[in-house]
Amino acid sequence: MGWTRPVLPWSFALAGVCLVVGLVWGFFFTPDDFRQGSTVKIIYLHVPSALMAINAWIMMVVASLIWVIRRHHVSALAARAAAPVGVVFTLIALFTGGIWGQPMWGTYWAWEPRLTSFLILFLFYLGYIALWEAIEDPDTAADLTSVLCMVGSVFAILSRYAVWFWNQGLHQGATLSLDKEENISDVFWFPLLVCIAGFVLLFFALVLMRTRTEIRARRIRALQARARRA
Amino acid sequence: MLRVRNLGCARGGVPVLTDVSFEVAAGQAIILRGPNGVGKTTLLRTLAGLQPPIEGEIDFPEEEGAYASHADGIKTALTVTENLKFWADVHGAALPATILETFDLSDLRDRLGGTLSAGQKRRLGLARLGVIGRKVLFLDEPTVSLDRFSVKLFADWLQDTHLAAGGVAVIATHIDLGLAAPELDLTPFKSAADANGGSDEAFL
Amino acid sequence: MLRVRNLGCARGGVPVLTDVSFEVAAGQAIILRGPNGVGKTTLLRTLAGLQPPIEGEIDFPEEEGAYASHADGIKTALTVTENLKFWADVHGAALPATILETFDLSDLRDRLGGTLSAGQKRRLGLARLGVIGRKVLFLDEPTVSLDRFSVKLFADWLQDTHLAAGGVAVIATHIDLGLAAPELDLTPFKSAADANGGSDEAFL
Amino acid sequence: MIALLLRDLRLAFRAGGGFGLGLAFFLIVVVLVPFGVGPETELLSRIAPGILWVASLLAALLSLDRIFALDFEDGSLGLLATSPLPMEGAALMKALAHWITTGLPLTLAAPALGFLLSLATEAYAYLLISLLLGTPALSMIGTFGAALTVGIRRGGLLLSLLVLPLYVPTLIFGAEAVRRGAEGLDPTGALMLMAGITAGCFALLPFATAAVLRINLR
Amino acid sequence: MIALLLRDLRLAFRAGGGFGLGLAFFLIVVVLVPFGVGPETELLSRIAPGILWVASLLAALLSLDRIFALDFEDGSLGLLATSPLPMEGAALMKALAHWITTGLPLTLAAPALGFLLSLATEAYAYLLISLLLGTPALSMIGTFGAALTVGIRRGGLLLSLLVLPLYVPTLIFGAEAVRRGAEGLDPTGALMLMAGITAGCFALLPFATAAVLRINLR
Amino acid sequence: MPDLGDYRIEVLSAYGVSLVLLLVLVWLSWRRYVKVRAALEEVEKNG
Ligand code: HEM
Ligand SMILES: Nc1ncnc2c1ncn2[C@@H]1O[C@H](COP(=O)(O)OP(=O)(O)OP(=O)(O)O)[C@@H](O)[C@H]1O
Ligand SMILES: Nc1ncnc2c1ncn2[C@@H]1O[C@H](COP(=O)(O)OP(=O)(O)OP(=O)(O)O)[C@@H](O)[C@H]1O
Ligand SMILES: [Mg+2]
Ligand SMILES: [Mg+2]
Repeated sequence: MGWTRPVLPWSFALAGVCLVVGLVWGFFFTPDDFRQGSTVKIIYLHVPSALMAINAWIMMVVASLIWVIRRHHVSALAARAAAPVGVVFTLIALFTGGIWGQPMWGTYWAWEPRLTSFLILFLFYLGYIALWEAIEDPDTAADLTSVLCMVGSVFAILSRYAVWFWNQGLHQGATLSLDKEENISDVFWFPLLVCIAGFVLLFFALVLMRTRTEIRARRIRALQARARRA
Repeated sequence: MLRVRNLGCARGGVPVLTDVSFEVAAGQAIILRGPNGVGKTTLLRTLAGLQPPIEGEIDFPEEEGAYASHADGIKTALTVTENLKFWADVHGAALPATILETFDLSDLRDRLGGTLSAGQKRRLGLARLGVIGRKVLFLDEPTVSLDRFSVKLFADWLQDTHLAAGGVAVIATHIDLGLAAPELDLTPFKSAADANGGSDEAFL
Repeated sequence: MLRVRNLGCARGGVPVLTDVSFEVAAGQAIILRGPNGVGKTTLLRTLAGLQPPIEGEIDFPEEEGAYASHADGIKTALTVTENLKFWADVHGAALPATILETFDLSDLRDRLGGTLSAGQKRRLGLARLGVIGRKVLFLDEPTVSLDRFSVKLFADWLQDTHLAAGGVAVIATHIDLGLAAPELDLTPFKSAADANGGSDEAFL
Repeated sequence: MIALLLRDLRLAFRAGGGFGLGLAFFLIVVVLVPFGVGPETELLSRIAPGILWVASLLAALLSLDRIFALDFEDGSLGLLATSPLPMEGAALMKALAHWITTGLPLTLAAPALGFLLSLATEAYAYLLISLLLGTPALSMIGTFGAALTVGIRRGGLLLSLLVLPLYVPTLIFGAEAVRRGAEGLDPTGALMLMAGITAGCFALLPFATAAVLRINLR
Repeated sequence: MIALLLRDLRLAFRAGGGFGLGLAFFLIVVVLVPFGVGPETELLSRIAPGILWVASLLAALLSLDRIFALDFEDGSLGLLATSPLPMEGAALMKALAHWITTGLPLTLAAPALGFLLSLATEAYAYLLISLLLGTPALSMIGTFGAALTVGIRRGGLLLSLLVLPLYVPTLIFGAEAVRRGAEGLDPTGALMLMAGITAGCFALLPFATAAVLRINLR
Repeated sequence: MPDLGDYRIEVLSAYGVSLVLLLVLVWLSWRRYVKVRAALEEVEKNG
């Protein structure tokens, strides 16, 4: 864990800066959207968190794969460390989205595909964490959660399409989609980018810190086990 | 028939035994001794392939090992015969005609597993070994709660049937089976407190 | 202290033992012998009041009996100390300072129950008896999977602590505890096939 | 007696003790229903009270088998029976522990889930009250059921069969109270009746439970 | 391999094996719902497809923990692992046994219960077909979940928490098919997709299950 | 402070809740980080 020590404070600082700049910029210095009014400001929290919620899970899948193939302990612990962060991001996305729904759709919650698929993602996070908590032996837990994570991803994707099939919804199109006509003007664009950067960095920093914690906790466990037999 | 070289095994991520080596020739048995908690069960589970060793090698003919412990897979809702029949089928073997006599289960033939006394259950568990026809047996305290007579019964079966047919047995027990077999005390192989290996090694 | 007169007991609706009578004076122990399935467990459970006798009477001081068998109520998710503490609390007793030493559990003090070896678990189960401070103990194969040393440990505790303090113990076992106590072989009391009593009686 | 309660709570909070799982299950069932019946808000809000109650009932149900089965398997129950602790007390403590680890969290989480089913605003208060009054009854009845099936290995399913019918009255009054609340009618009647049921359960069932346990330990 | 299937079936039919319990649970849940949401037939018939599917899903769920836990506790699973039987085969057989004892009866009983919820007449055929296609997937997925939690004593609740999210696609397509049937739309699309899921599950999950079992037996 | 129009509550609560959630997460992670680090030093000192 050598290299992470110096990186940790910097990434936190950078994340903080980006978030403050992006959010302040977005909140105070952007005009209201002509049709969404002031609620467009929610986008600066909503989109980044939503994106990172998904990316956190993807990162967990990758880490799980590394663990299963290379049996590299740190990656397993990193996956474990990332889960709670992913949960919080998912919650933020759900919450801001829900609140956004009030002015947009006149309801705090609508069973709209993307909302719903995030709800499902949330459930997957819950199950994943619960499984980690439930198993005594850390290596067994790592193996089992890895398998769950991979199988779960497949079903998460399936669910996403199922949900579309179930209810063709009223959600916004993708912001960052590279389609020709910019569907969101630069005024909103740049602060949004800064916020996204901020969330990415925050995620990175948090996972670093939590992984270090997990490693240390595991080391304590090992040392105590050894001490017990001495 | 069974050769173990510099075997090390761990339990709960902690190395328990290191550098265990022994050989058992066909028709031979070996008895594992050692105080409670020295690692007999762990060693047997490792030999049987239920858990991976942390070092060293184990070799015996493929598909010939069988592990038996307190939990001997008896279905309380199946009769004695049904229990045995099932294991015979799984191993693609036929039920030896004499097996019930050998383990003194004839009168209990149609009893449900759940209605057996501790020792009767144990006998049923041991009879399983006579059914599956595996050559290399790993037995963890096979005679728990057996009376003297049954212990003798079991020892005789092992001697005259299993070993006589060129089988091998590794037995962990605290009592005297009255079996002419070399003993291996595991105490000297106990891992040092700072021994490495085990899943925690990466963190030490 | 414990008096049993013409006791008969059944298991699964079938009479198992009839007309068992014996007495145990304070400070005495008695050892039940008999082949597997003769009814030791059944008798002990009946004495402990876990099942009703079909005839005869049992008397010993109220609230003084304690039954211990293979299933010794160890919570895998609690540490050794927590396990003992709980039983002490339930019986409104304090945890004797020396109990851990007595049963050689000091090093395992903070281990989770689930991570103990067979014998270590057993020792913990026996330590419970030292905690609850009951005078009349009914022990079903208390030394299963204990090594010689631990068996001695237990026998000594029984002799020097429990019995010395005027306790009583009825012990079913197949091995020799090295305990100076009278033995009672249950074989002669085995119920005849046509013995009546038992829940099916009304239909015979 | 308190020792037993504390131990059960500690066990519940330990890794693998399954605290909070009931909550998660509650959430999931509530989420599944719309997948079944379809996304129309108006329809969902109509069935919301019923679904919320049925779901919390099922969540309580699924955690029942832990009440006694573990203690039975490892022999603790038999030892408790021969201990000075009165069985009635033990039964009561078990029910209490179950309520604290299941019923209480459910009650507190229910309103949040009411959102998902777009429950009528007026109904939230009554949802909370009815659950607060009702879940203890669910725990106590469930404890009785668990005692009945304790001898049976993996009797979880049988347990639910025995218990669900016993849950019907509580369910009816609970859901009714919330529905009336949602429609702006006066739910006190239903609430009263439910409170009555709960009181009755706690007055009588501990004895029945103790008796059943003694029989099962034979 | 067939021996394992036969044994599991026999055990299920023996007393305490819990055959038909799933069915009864299904029945009870379906009966409870009207108590919760109120008796209006029009409302009930609208939610009928969803409720029937959710109920059968829960019924399947509740019998999952029996799949491996019993064998794990009495050591059979470890012995099977060291037997010539490939773990994958064992997993498949387990899933099959579970389906025969749970999914199949559910499927056959569902129409009768559709009656209770006054399901639209056109929907019965699709209810039957969708369940017939869907329940095997439920069993297979459930077997995987059961394997994950086999090491955990009384992991029933955790099991459901892990499995229910995996059930979502099956549920959606199943209920959707029935609903479309009820509304006279064309449900083949949903049915196709569901059949696909089922096929996929049986092709892949046995391997995952076997792997997980080996890990848990360590 | 920009005028948020009639959706003031929504927007503000969105920001409020999200930031609170983030801060709680960071705080918890940090606290556990410090705790565990201390515990490890403790163990290493003794062992
Ligand atoms: C409650 C849960 C919700 C979740 C999980 C969610 C999820 C997402 C995700 C993942 C994105 C990123 C899409 C992308 O940029 O690639 C997004 C964007 C967006 N969402 Fe949501 N959403 C939710 C609710 C809402 C609601 C209620 C509204 C109300 C209008 C909304 C409006 C938007 C908008 C405007 C964008 C940005 C895309 C654009 O500006 O065109 N979302 N949402
Ligand atoms: N549920 C039951 N139904 C019918 N018979 C039973 C039942 N349980 C036990 N038995 C029989 O009752 C007899 C006494 O059983 P018990 O367990 O008391 O024997 P035991 O002396 O303890 O034997 P062991 O030394 O093997 O423990 C045995 O023959 C047993 O087969
Ligand atoms: N899950 C675990 N975590 C940590 N240590 C464990 C775990 N399980 C067992 N141990 C320890 O590993 C050691 C070996 O256990 P094992 O069961 O192999 O001993 P054993 O020789 O079989 O003892 P016995 O004769 O009592 O059966 C014991 O000291 C035990 O405390
Ligand atoms: Mg052992
Ligand atoms: Mg016995």
